Amino acid sequence: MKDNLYNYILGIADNSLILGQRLGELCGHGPTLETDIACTNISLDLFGQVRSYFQYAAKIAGDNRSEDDIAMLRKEREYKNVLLVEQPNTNFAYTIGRQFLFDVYHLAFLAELQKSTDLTLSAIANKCIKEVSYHERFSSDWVKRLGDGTEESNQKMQKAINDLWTYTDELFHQTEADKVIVAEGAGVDVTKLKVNYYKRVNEILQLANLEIPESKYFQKGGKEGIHTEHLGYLLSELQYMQRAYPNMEW
Amino acid sequence: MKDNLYNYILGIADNSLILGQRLGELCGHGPTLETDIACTNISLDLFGQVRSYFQYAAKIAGDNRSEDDIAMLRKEREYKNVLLVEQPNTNFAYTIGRQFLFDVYHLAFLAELQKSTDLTLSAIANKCIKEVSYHERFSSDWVKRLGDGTEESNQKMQKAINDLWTYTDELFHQTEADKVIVAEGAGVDVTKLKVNYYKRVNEILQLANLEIPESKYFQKGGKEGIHTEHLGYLLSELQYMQRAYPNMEW
Amino acid sequence: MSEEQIRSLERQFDERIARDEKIEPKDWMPEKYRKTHIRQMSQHAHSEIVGMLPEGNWITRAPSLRRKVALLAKVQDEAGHGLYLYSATETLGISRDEMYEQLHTGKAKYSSIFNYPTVTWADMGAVGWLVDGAAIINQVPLCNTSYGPYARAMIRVCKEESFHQRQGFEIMMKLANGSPEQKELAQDALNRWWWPSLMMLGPTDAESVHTEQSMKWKLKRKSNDDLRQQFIDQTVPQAELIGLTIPDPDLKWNEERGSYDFGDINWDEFWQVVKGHGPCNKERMKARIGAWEEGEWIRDAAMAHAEKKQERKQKQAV
Amino acid sequence: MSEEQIRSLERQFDERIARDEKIEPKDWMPEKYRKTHIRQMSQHAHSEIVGMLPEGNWITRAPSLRRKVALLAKVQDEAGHGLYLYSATETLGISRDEMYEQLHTGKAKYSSIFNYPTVTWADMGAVGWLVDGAAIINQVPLCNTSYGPYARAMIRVCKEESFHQRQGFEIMMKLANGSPEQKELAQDALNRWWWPSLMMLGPTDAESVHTEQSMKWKLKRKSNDDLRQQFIDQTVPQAELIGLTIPDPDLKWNEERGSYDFGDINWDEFWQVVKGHGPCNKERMKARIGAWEEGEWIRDAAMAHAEKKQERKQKQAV
Repeated sequence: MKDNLYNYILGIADNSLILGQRLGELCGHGPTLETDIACTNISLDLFGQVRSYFQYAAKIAGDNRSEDDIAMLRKEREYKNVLLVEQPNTNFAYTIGRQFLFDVYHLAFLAELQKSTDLTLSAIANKCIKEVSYHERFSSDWVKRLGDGTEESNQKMQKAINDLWTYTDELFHQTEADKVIVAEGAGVDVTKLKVNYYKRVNEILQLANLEIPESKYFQKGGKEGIHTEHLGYLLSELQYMQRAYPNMEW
Repeated sequence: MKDNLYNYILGIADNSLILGQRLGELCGHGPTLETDIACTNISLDLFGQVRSYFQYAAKIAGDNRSEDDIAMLRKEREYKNVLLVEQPNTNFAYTIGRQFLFDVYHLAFLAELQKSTDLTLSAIANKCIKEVSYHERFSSDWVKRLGDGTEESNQKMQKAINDLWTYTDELFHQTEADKVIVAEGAGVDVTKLKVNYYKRVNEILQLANLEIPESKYFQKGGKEGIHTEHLGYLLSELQYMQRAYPNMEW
Repeated sequence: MSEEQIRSLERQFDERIARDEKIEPKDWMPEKYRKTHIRQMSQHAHSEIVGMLPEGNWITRAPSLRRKVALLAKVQDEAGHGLYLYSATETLGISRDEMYEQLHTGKAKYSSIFNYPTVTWADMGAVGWLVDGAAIINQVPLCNTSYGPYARAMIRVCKEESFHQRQGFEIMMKLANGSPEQKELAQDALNRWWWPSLMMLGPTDAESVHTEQSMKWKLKRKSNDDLRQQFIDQTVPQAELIGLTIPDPDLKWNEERGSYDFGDINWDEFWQVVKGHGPCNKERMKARIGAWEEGEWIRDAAMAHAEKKQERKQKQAV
Repeated sequence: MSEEQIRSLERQFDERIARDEKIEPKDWMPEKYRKTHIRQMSQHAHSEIVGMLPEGNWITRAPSLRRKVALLAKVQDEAGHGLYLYSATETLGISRDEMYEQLHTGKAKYSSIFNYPTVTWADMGAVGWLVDGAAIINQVPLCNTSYGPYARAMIRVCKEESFHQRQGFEIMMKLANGSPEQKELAQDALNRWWWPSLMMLGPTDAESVHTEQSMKWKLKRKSNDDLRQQFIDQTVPQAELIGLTIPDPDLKWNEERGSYDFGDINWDEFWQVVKGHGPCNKERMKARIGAWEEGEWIRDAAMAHAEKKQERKQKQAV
């Protein structure tokens, strides 16, 4: 039971962890000062969420492991984030596309998680949902701006959406741990979020003068710890200090 | 004494280690199949040299540390390579420029190291010099090709040389360990290589229709372990497996 | 040439092949023979080049210097194979640039196995052991194929591939005999690479096209299913030897056939990857096209320099 | 305006400043006042923006989630400071784009300290403690400077900077009280950042230009050497408190002066860095110019979208 809840929480938090890390890479390199600040802000929110989740997970594990152990001392096959969030910052259109495709899901997910019978999870969801609704507004505004802006920006945004689309379906897959926790009433049945997700995403894409990708082929694996080749490099940075200087306080 | 010799060897080998690692990043991504093979070949040679040096260093240390411990388990401040070799593969002109500016030095250095009173070092030098003279021919040929080629390639090669020039002077600095080993007759007095180095480099640059940079400002610090911000990222990849899976055999 | 004459040439050509004579670049050959060989040989060359990427992914992170050197050498060998396979294909009247063009536009294929990601270090073992293992089984018969340049290239390739395969197996063995964590890495890699490796031997005979003609030209000497069986029968004992479990609950020795029975292959996945929708198809093409495009100014420079050098020489001569 | 009139305006202007009144954007001001303020304020804004880079370098590698969050927040604050300093400077009739242009072409300067690399995690402590510490000493007097928008911006900046400085000191304290390895990291960072931090307070008074005029306008209220002494006197006891050694063998308490005596500063290094030849000058500019150039299509898109939106609104209104 505890194992399932622990894994369930990691499944949620790893998305925020890896996406936060990707956004952190950009800090100081944003295309404008305002977007730099906004992306850093989202990263900050996400890491704040990660800490809440992992502190709770550490309590459940009950064996002295810390939030940092959970965040930084797992192996590549133990991270449960979806493939979408680990995709690189190829350019700003990819950063925004990734954010948008995740935010729409994230917002719907948290709205459901608020109803969790697990009071800690529902409290975290309740705190996070305000932040994430801001994220979603920010990213969908930018999708519209880039989609509607110039021919160049439209093409770049379209290419990013086309490439990232293949990672959207995984958001609605359930792991074994998910199923158990959903059955207990503490988890969110993500399969039920799918229809509204694509409805909302398509709505924004249309407003942004972007075409809705038609591909019916999707990639998955992240939730089972089988990641794209991008993740390993991200982890080597994320983990560097904890690995090189083990068992210290910072 | 032993400490000085150990540090002296690391000072030589770290250059090959870090440059080999940089070239390794390119493997499979070279601009042509032929240059891909050639760069990988140089990387292979350099790592082969690293192994000879570190195996010797491990023997000197005499405390069970292995070549891999020396290569992969030091902290960022303990790597003694010159700043030149850690510079990134910004584009092929930088890769070639870095290689060329190092090879000319490396070849002259090994010619002297062959005369070392330390028989292991002189044997290693004797083995390596054939490889490095091939490297030097390869990189100076490409400097000429790019410098003499098109206007675009000339500009790119010139920019790379201009940017990398600032790291050349450090090649001729001596650390405390260097001075001791030189005094003992086992080391190479690099200060004496400087005049011929710039003569040779300038000769090639002229043949390549490139201007000799005029800047008299140089960067140093690598030999004392104060590196550019590029090195940390390189190390986080280089060390990843040894850090994540300590004390194992591979 | 009259149809009569052509038919006569074809007959002679077929007889030469039947007599195990090699066809050489300057010999007359049917257009279909030429085209089929260009397709297969260039696909083979592309596979070598694209195949550098999944393994190249772990060069900077290899766990020891010894392994790093071996991996670099292996990937370099693949580049070498690519190089002489491209050269061999060029003897059929197509340039390397044209072949790249076909690769980059998706007209030419490469082995689908390279569209799977290398997720952990153990994949360097699994790729060597299984992927090179399956490749050898595909390729050994080609050492006797009818087209001379291809046959000669394959002799060289096969020699190196079997070295690579042993190297991969040795990585797996070391992991399997290592710490529990390492053993888990090895088992996990086997779990992920087993089925795609079986798929490497190609679709089932029922679904396979070109086979009959290819048999005649000795481009193919056994059916896909036979090759697959051979691969399985050879690999299962190797897994047992190092204490790893093949991830197939239906796998069992069939005394009567003297072979292993095995479970159903997920052909949907196979076709998805072949059609360009595998985990890394886009990444692989992005990497290849990226290298090609970034290389343009370099190739231009090399060409311009060569021309200028030539001119200077001629001027001096005058 | 006649020269007479101008002189009269200047007199009134000087008197207002002497009375500690604030000069506001719409007030008349001497051209030199405007120009000097644009130079100093934009330089200050640029320093915030370039200053994001050395700390941004450790965000992905911060050793704990808590530290990562704090570091992200700190770098974000710097972006915020940049933002309102640019806005304050814009009140003097220069656009942000023009200021960027000046930065990217090297016409405008930024604080030289940011041309040193952040080599280890401990540098996050040293930068906060020493660099922000020295910055505060430079900046606190500016909270009372004569130009209103600048003074108000500085009040906000200083509040956050002193929070950052405490945060940096806390990182150092934790390291200094940590394992021997951590303590070594801290001492090493102090060794590398001490002298550049002293240089941050500017050249010695003998070499300093603009000082007199700046004093009058309250752009400067103490001499560089006085500020430097203040920084040293404040910082040495902090280093002692956490058991770190200031890397200056000549440093000692001077009972008579009630201050620390200290060793010679390497002004050659200072001028080399100011002139653009520090360890990271090129890297910093490459990063800033890179972000600007890569941002072009995005800024264009945002502008085009805003215009289209406006048009659509107008059409609807018709």
